[in-house]
Amino acid sequence: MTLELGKYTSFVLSAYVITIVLLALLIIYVLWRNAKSKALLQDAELHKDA
Amino acid sequence: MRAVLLRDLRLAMRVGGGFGLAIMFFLIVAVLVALGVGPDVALLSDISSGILWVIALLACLLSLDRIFSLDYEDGTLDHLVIAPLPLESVVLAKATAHWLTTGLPLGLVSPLVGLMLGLPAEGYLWLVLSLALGTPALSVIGTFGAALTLGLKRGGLLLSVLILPLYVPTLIFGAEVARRGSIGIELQTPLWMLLGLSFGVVAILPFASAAVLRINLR
Amino acid sequence: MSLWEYANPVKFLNLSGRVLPWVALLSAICLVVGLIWGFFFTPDDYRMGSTVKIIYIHVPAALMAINAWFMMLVASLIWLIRRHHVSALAAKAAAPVGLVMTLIALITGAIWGQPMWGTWWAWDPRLTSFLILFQFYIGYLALWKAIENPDSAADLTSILCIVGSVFAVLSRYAVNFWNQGLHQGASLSLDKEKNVANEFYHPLLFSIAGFVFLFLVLVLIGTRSEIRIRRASVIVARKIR
Amino acid sequence: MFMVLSVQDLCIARSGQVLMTDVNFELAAGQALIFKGPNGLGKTTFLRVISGLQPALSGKIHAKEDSFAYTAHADGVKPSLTVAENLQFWADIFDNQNIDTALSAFGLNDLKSRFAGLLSAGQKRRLCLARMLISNRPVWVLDEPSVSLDTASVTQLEEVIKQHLQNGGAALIVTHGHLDLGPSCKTVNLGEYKSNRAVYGDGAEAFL
Repeated sequence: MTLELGKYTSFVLSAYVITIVLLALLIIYVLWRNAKSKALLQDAELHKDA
Repeated sequence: MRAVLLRDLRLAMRVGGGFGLAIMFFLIVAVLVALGVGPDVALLSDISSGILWVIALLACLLSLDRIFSLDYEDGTLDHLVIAPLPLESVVLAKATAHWLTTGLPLGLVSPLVGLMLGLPAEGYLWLVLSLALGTPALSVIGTFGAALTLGLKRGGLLLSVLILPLYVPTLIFGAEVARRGSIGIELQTPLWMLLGLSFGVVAILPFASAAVLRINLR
Repeated sequence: MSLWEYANPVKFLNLSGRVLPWVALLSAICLVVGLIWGFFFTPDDYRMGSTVKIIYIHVPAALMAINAWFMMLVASLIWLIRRHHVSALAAKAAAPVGLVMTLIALITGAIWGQPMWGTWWAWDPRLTSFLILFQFYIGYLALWKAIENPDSAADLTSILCIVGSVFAVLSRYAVNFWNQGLHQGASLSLDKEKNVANEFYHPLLFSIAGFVFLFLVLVLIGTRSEIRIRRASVIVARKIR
Repeated sequence: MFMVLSVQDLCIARSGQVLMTDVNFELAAGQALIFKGPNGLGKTTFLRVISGLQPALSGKIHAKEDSFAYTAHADGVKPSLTVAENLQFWADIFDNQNIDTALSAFGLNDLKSRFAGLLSAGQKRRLCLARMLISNRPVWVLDEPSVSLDTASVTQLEEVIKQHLQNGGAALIVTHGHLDLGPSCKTVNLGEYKSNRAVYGDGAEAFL
């Protein structure tokens, strides 16, 4: 089925693009925070015995 | 409970300038709105009831962070917690004191400001009534917000961010009563909703505020 | 071995570690299937043309925005009653996800409504209630950031969440009353019940499942990071005394 | 000797930090305890826990309901109210009508109509202590009561506390200065209760 979006193409595409961008930002934020927490914990565990 | 209320009122009279502050704010912002929107009375009169409600709401919001912070800093709040009376009644007394120094005077002065904004004639009664019924809920919700942001550094800003969404139902129903009153159409439903909301909030929220105070004083 | 046993943060870390990859995979599959199927293989709606394709992101996002707050409400109640740290931290982790879901629902709703209503923002009661929900999320996150002591932060945000939920529901009806809906919803109602012809319906199910699993994955990762941060601060605090 | 207060293996924490563990003592009517200890040990938190302002981590405090009157570092005095109004407010709260005895006990009679904001630190402290008398509660919990008091006022304070002990009251006092309250007063060094182990049940414990 050929993809033919008619006159609303710009709306549909913009909606999808914005959603994907926002979701991507959210996922990046969550993963970044996850990595930061891992580093923080390792650092604390390291000094625990020192 | 009565003692807390009387003392707070006396304090408000001596230090906070009592309800003069709220009325001044109400007047000044109304003038600013008129200056901003322009002198076209027809336009002004349409939006006057809604605008008056928003200004009254902001006036309540501004004086919220003083409710607990003074007593918190000088240690009175600790003594009040130990005092024999329940914390809920202290919270209610504080909310009533706030209402008497902001909500009520605003309601009484609003016709004057309504005149300035070209509020239609039959709108005055309903404006005062809706404010008188709605502002207690604003004070009690505000007290809840003040308790939440007790002891926080920039509590004032956070207070408005927390409280504004909670103000939405009261604002909608209150402004709706005032608006319908000003154009003279039937307003039973928003009036009952506003009443129910105010009574519900005044009855239940102080318990949440007291719980929050106990946590914050821990 | 009751469910509460997983409320212990350390056990939760191990369990969520094992479950996480699978849920992530599931979410990816559902999302891809749902969106691709919905985007490429469904016909245009006779009235709305291709904008109907937006439902595959708007409806799931709107659903998740509301259910995220509901999940935070349940987590807050669990924290206040049974004092389980994991549920308080799960509520904290769910908030940003809920916030973004509300944002997506708002933006896609506005874009979708534009052709029908002719303006970008038409104060439609449903969209307005999402705007208010957005403010609730902002307030909730702001309170979490403002308080240092983690335990009292959890208590205060839980109480805010409970009180906020009551007012969110009140606002929902107040907004409905305030404006009986400028334009009737499209053939599809934005709320939970979906009266949609079924060839639209199946891909929608997939994308909803995809969003739900995505929400789960993000909350699990978020909770794990919160637990690690708390654990690090406790170790540091215990050591320097 | 009727026990006014008994504390069993009390553990105290401040924002997730365990300060003291296994604190045990008893207080009989007419007795006073003076607590000494290094700064930062958590003496103030200790008094707040005893007087019920703050929950203890674990352990039990046996005392009659509403039997504590607590005086903190902060005086809790409203500057824009006069001395009499300040005391009258607390008299209404504790519904005990005569504020004159409290005023005369701390020599505040001639300052009655002066705004509390104009008082010196010492006078404010005496006004705050006058609240103790008004609350007519058996157990006084005093946190550094003699701070910013001159020698005359300290003797005045000692007099009032001894009087309170005679008619069956009790007192817990944290002070760095010296207060001689006669025979029925013992000194306790809180330093020995300094916590050396983590206590199960405190919030942070679950994360380890």
